[in-house]
Amino acid sequence: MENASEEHEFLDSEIRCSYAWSTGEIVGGFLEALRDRGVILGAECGGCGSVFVPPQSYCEQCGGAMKDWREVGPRGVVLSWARVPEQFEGAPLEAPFRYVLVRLAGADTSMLHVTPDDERVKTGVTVVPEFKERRTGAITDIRWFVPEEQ
Amino acid sequence: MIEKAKESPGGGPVDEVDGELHISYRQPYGEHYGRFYREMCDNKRIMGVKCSKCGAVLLPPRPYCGFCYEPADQWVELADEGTLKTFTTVYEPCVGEPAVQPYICAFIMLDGAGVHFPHLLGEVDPDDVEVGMRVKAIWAEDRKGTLRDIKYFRPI
Amino acid sequence: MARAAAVVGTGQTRYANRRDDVNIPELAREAASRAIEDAGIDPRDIEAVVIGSGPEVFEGVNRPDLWVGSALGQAGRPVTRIQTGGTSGAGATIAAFYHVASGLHDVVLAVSYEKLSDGIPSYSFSTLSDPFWDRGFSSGAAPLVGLQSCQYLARHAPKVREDHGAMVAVKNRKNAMRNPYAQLQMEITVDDVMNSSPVASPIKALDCCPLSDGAAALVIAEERRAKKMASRPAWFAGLGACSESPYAPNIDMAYPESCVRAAQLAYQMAWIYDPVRELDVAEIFEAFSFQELIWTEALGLCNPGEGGRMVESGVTAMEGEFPINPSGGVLSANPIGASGMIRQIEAAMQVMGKAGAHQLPGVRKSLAHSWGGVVQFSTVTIFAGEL
Amino acid sequence: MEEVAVVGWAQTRHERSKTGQTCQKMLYDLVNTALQSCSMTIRDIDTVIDAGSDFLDGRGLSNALNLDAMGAHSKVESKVAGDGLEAAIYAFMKVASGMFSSALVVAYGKSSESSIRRQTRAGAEPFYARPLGIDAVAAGALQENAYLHHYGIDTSAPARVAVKNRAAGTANPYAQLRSEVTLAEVLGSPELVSPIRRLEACPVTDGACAVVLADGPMSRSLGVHPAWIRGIGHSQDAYSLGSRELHKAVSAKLAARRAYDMASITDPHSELDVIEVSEFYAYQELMLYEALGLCAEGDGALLLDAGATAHDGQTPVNPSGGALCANPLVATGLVRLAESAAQVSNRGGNVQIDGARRALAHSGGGFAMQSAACVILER
Repeated sequence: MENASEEHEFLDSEIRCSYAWSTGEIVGGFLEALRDRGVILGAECGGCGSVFVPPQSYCEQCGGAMKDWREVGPRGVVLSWARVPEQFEGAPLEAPFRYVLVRLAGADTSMLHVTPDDERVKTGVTVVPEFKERRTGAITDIRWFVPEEQ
Repeated sequence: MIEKAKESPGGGPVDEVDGELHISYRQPYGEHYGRFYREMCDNKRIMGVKCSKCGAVLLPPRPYCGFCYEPADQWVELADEGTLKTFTTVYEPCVGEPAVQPYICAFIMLDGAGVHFPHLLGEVDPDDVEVGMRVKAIWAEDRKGTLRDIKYFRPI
Repeated sequence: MARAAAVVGTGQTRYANRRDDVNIPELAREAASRAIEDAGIDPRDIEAVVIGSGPEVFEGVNRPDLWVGSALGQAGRPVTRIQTGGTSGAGATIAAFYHVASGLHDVVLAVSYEKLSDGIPSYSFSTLSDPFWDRGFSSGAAPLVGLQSCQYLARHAPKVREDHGAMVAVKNRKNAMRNPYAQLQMEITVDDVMNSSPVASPIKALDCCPLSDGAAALVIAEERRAKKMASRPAWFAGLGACSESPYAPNIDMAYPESCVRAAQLAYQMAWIYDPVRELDVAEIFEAFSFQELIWTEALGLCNPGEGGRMVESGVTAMEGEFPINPSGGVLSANPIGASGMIRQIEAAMQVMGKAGAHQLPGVRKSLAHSWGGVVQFSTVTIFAGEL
Repeated sequence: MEEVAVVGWAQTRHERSKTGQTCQKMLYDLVNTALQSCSMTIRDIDTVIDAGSDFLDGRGLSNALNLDAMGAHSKVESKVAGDGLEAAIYAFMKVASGMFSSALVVAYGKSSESSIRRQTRAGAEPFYARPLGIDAVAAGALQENAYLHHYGIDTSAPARVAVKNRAAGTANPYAQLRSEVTLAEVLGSPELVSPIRRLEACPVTDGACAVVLADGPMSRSLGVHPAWIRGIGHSQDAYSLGSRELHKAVSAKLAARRAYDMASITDPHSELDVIEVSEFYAYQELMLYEALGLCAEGDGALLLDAGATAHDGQTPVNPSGGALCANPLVATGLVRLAESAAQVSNRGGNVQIDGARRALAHSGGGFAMQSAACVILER
């Protein structure tokens, strides 16, 4: 076409929306205990007896409903880890840091969280949580887990 | 259901968690949208494509016929006027709303087209709009290659 | 030929503008548990799960089936998600039917939900349109259906009038008073509707469905199991689905081909020749009042242009010859991704004799309808009390 | 249950970015090619099942804008919001029910148009996972470490999967990555999230796949070798990484077991001639060997090192190069089905395994292989 511009190659668009996700009783109770008391709560399944940390109101394995709160931890054992070398938007910490799956004392499941990029953070090592001073009722009220000092 | 976790003073329940989702996209116009908008922008022309088999003239233009699945390979120029087929006067704010409320959204059958063209009506009181009326495009001076290169259609 | 299959249990949640007592998986679980309980089976009898929910942007979670599926007590089972906008719930039921009809599974759970209050529905709707084409024009459901309703009224004036829409709103809101799950239960007049604030002409505030949080579920079983599980299962007698153009301006919204075709397919399968005589009740997806008139015609329950007469004469009232939406319809609750399944559940409950205070006498065959997208998706399901 | 076969298919050439081409044009050309491959026209298709992802599409209702491009106008159509192989399973059910003679399955993903890591982060639930920024790579890395540690496997074993699959991909004309890599290159490539290295992860891909299914009478009438569907299996594991046995691909194991039962397969290693899996990260292929029953748990690396899964091995896995050579998200599993169908109908071209009669196609979904589907094809 004459005078056809060279533009119109790409269109920039986005999906951008804010959300307010209802937590429900169990998730809400867990986050509230983190915020207000600095403790980590698990919930015991009324079906199979497993203690879930962090808890949902339902058992992901047997389908049962939770019947009781259990205070767990604060110590836990690292079941797996992964090292994040580079920063990304929305990262919970400055990279490098590590993701960990931690089985807290008294729990039957493990909890996803983060640790500093510490060589000692490996499978089998014992870690403890450090809580933030100002807590808002979020999983990140636990700043991170750190290896327990011998 | 199990007992609620012990509440401490001052906290209140954590009954929701807030967050935002943001994903950006960069998508190609491709040949058809590219040419359609260049024609709008550069030549104030509305172009459709014609099906090689059933003869339907399609908007938005695409490389195939939406109805009979044959290639639609012939470009045709459509009039920038046509007949109003349906409209709605919108009073509620909408995301990406095209104008201050109330504004009038319309489907217009452009002369020469086989399907409706979506746009806005202007220079008319909502009470005076009637299905079947003839309307004409009012082109924007500053055109960028979007459907907004037409400001709106107004009654002839 | 396909194996026979029937709905043997149904479950619904309370519908509300915001269910702040449960999170998304819990909402789905609530409905699923009730359906399983209603079917009187053990959760482990379920062999597969189909989930239906609307656009991901509504709740902001990608692949929500992976999260929600985990709440249903079905670890290790197959889980499939159908997402076709407003027809998602009905589409999930239809997919669950084929799980059974194919012979691959005997007992299948279909669950649908929407938790619209977690997000911003008006924003989410705007993302349904093509960013290259009409995103930013007529964004939102009400303007879209405003265009549809105006097209319809213009085509059939003066036989169909604006107050015919109001009559639908009055009728369905009144019916909802007998439905314990309904979100909006109100006694209103035609004048109330006509005088309510304008939204997108000819649609006014009382012509609109509410926005809802809610979930629905049903259990489908093959013939032998179905007969054991329910004294009067709701047999799938007819199914139809049809999709058409991506673009609303390419669709005859006043008489959409997808709806006409879906109905034809369902009637063919169910050997129905004269639907309004052979069916006893219909549950129709009227997100806005005028749509009940449009769908009534497209479903062949009356001739084009006769929709107004149907409601005005009382034919479609609870006591009429052909009741439509005895549950109160979508005008009384609209958790979008679930609404199509809710229509199926209500239609099935009528056949099963389990509709409670809004049960109609002697229902032998019922119809459920849904639409989605920019009116390009339609489904029709017909249930029968006997095989 | 009616017999059902895969009779036609097509895939795009998979690329990092299909710049300048809309999804609509890509799908229109693709579907026409698939129909031509089995001498059908769109009018011969009774139902269309497509797979898509809203967030990948950038539209509130994915696929809706592509309905007529996919040939679904005025047809019985539905969308499965998962991998295309799950859509194929739904299509199978519709044909097996006897209510449809033919079905078209379409899946596509244009990952170049947005950020894939943001997409997968949006798959994290909002309470416990999303605030931590976890994405598919990080979840995979946690699984890889759990797996390697549990069985005491050397971290170079996954790298050897990458070497095998990248070498295979050089013969595949549709693959995005068609160059060999050495073990040293893989081990020396940068860490994405350790232990996953860049060359052990699938690439970002634009592409699509379409498959045509037909019932027995129609399949036999087309003049092509039908690839009969003999087994179907599908499974979803728990969502939370911490409540799963992360060192096992539990869902794949259950899916495969169901498919084997249906196909009466008792010894997959000797009864399957070729396998195509969706290994988004190299370690997953090792776990899948075990889950699919090719070897005992923990022996995946031994099987690999014995050459059993190489092109000339007893049960070649991913002769196409697999997801490590092209990962058109949403279509990845359906590509496995198309590749498997090509193998058993002796239309595999450069990647053909001689005498292949029975094949398995696998798809995975979610963080760390939470869900899986398997389809078994037979000549």
